[in-house]
Amino acid sequence: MTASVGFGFMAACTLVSAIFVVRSKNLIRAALWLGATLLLTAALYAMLDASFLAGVQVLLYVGGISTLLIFGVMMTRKHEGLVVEAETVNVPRGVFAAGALFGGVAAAIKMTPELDSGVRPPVVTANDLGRGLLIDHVLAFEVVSLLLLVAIIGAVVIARKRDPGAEVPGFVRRPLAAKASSAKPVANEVSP
Amino acid sequence: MSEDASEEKVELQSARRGRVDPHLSIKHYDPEADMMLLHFGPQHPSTHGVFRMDLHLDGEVVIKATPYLGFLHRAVEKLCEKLTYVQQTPIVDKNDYVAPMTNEQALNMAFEKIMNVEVPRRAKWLRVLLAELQRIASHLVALGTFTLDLGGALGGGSTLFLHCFREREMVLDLFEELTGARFHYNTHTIGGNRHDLPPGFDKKVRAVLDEIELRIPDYARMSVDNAIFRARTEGVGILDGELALELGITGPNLRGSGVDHDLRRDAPYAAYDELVPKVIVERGGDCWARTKVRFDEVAESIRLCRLALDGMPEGPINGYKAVRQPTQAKVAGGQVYVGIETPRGELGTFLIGGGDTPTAPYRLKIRSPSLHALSAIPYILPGFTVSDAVAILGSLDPIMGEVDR
Amino acid sequence: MQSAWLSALSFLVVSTLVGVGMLAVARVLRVKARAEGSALKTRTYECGEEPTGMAWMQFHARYYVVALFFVVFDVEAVFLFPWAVVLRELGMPGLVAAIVFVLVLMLGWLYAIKKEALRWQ
Amino acid sequence: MNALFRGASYGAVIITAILSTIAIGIWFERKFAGRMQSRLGPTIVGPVGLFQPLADVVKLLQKEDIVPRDADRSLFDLAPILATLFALGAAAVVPFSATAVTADLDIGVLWILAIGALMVIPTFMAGWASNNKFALLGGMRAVAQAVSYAVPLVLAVMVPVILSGTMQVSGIVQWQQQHHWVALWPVIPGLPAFVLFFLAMLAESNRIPFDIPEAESELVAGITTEYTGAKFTLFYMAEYVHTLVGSAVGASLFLGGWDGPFAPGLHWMVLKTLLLFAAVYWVRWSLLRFRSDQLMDLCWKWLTPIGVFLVLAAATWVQLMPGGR
Repeated sequence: MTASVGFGFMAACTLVSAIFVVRSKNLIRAALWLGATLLLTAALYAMLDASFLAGVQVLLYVGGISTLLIFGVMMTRKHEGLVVEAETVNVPRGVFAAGALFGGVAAAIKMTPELDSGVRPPVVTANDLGRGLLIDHVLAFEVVSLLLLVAIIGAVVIARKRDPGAEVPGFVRRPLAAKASSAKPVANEVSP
Repeated sequence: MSEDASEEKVELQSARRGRVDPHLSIKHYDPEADMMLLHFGPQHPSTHGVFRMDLHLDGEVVIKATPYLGFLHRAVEKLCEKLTYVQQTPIVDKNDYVAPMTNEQALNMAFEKIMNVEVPRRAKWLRVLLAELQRIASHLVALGTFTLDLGGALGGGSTLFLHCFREREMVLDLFEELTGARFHYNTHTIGGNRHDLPPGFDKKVRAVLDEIELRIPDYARMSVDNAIFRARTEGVGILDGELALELGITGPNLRGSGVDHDLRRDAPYAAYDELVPKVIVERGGDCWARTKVRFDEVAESIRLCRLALDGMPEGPINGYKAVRQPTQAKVAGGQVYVGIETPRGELGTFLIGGGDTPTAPYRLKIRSPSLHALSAIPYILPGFTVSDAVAILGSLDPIMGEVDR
Repeated sequence: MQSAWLSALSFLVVSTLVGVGMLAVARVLRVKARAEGSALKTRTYECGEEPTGMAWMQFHARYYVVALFFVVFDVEAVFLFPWAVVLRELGMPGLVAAIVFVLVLMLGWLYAIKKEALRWQ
Repeated sequence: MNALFRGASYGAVIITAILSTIAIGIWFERKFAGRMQSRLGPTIVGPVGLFQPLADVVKLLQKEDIVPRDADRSLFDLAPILATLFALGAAAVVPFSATAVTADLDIGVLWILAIGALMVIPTFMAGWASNNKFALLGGMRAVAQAVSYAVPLVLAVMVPVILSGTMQVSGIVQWQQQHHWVALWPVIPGLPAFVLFFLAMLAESNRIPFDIPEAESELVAGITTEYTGAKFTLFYMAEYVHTLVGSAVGASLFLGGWDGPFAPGLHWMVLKTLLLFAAVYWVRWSLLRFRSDQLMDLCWKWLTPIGVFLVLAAATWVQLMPGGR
């Protein structure tokens, strides 16, 4: 009983922070609220005995993805000095879409008999995951690395798009890590 | 030899081509860039006093730097025009507040030249001794504050800083014993020096020199030979010799850019015609080279100090008639320029005598090496990051009191 | 839910109390300046000069790339953790699978280093 | 309920212990730095200046609370609290002795890493909310640095996980205990992994030579530029807590935790933690600071591949050694 009350409370908190994400006018705040939502989701995982998943959720999503989003938001502006503002438009349509999605998922859950049996699912530990990944699904495991490789290449392409100040007259980009040996030799013959 | 020269010429041209335009119009810069105008100073921990730079940043890269001077302007030159010749010496002490001894020496040498006063030999040797001791103290401060900029007040930088200051204290103690003051020495006068060496003084000087010489390898390990120090300074803030000469940069900053120029050897004054210093030149032109020049000059100054102590001639230390009243020193007219090599470069004093009162100069102009060093900033800073900005400023070793006067 | 998680949760609550408590104590202890909230005092610090423009400005994509790389390598680590704990059971095939996995990723790393995508400016 | 109470009581004790250790630690650091710099360090407050940290805290708490006009007020206030929370959080799973552990999670190592990864949030929050250019630059640098060095950290921490085959911190300590870590600690993956961990820890807790985010000679005070009084104290404290907890984690993952002869486990754990803590300050007061691009280069060009190599080396070691040692 206490467990389900706790779970309900956490779920409600998650929902509220998720609403803040979409309603927040300031994009940075929205990103931070998203971080909170993801953190609370991790708490939900922990309550469902998925410890490993909870840890991964915090490590990857709160630590990584929200940082990524924050950087993404910081990249989006063109003008200095403006607070990023975002307006929520099409609220009715959004509500409708969200409701439809919720209804669909809820119906699916309801229609799956195993999920509603009231029996507590087995606790999945990292060891189980490891066995599953490396014995039953080795190919998937290897394909993941290819996926990550593609992600890296994509990131490199993004980064190479622009070199600041490349074609500005009068601006010389200095080699940042030049060694002294590569430093310009200098005049010696001028001596009063 | 000729091949060498032509090679150098080509390199000079390429150096000029690659030069930054200090008047770069920000409007023409990449409109996509994340531009930021950062006021760097005057109230900033590592601007060596009160100095302001406006840095235009693209991310962390400086694309344009505009220095602003004058925060420490005290109208010293104007003040000197109102005071008698004898009264001016303690005023100029405050210009280069890290090396006060050389300030008063430069001023008094100008007075001597315009008044045609002959300085006795002992006073000349004494001046060399004092100037070289001051150079040691000043270069120690430069090294200490530079590592403070690189390593922070809360880290290894402050360790070296405090060690350098400990040695500087010993030099200041010597000056205190000699002149009674730690800062406003007022020991140089027209025609020589005011304070002769007290008995047993040379032993104390030698003890201090031995102590500093002993510590130099330690400092080298913590600074110029240290891997992190080298990583932070090598290839950073490259000032080519041509540009340095154009801007009138002198002293270790010029010698760090490979130009073999030192007034002590090239235009000897005091006893430098007898005690010829070895001029230390580094060719890198970067922050490391400038620091290395200062570092090696400490050792050279120790050698000169020892030589000066060994050969100190006997005799009077002042060749000018005793001045009982400040108004007794008079100049009818004429103009002179005297330049000496201070720890920061050529400190020039341009003096026009006469005017309304014969007891005060008509015009006194001090050419300070730090002002010229700072003029390099718009040229050598762009292209480097904010962190490098601190390193470059520190390596130029400007003293704001001297810049703004 | 495991009991250890509850303990960890209450540990976090106690940790939060440290910060909140400190601020509360400071609220009682701290001085109230007469000119509290004056325009000069609450101005953003910029070395004594009037700040030009706001600090909230656009940033460059290179920051984004670093975060992206972190995510990629963390995903790699997250996949390796389950592997690490069952390595003894898996034996040689498990080792080979991980080596292949890591080497493919390091190809991407090599590409990024070659293209100097991770150069920080 | 029992578990909740355990967490609260153990938490209270451990956190109090950490905070008082830090008070002494600050005194120790200042004395230590003083000796290194041929000066005395604090001498006035209390015997040999022992109460100096206390006086500092009281002084800081009395300071006026200034919030910049243009700041994002709520985030500005929230950041220091979160910083303290996340700095302390990792201590929840660290076993200070065989029994003195708040929550012996089966994914303890992952918890430590996750909490460490969260640290970027308050850092960024503080840098952004101050609306100060130095703070923003510091915040962005801090986030980039923390995010980058998390990779070698994760890889270094994975080595003991591979060797012991568990993610439970107490399990890792027990494994070391059973395998006589002093004599048998595999030098190939073990010792370099410890060095890697130490470097990453220095970077994560923003200590010289990796204290780019603060960099007081460049960015004035980095993210804490606009903070005064109690909020500044919290950031200052969080930095020390982060270092101390990091040392404790390092001691338990790499140095055998509570394992040691002659004395109770707690003593050994405290001793090892404090030695690591002191080592951090030894490094801090002797080295200069790297530049941010050099920092990134070091991380991505050297530490990350070395970490990957160490992980594979550890895995090979486990496979090749009979009985998986």
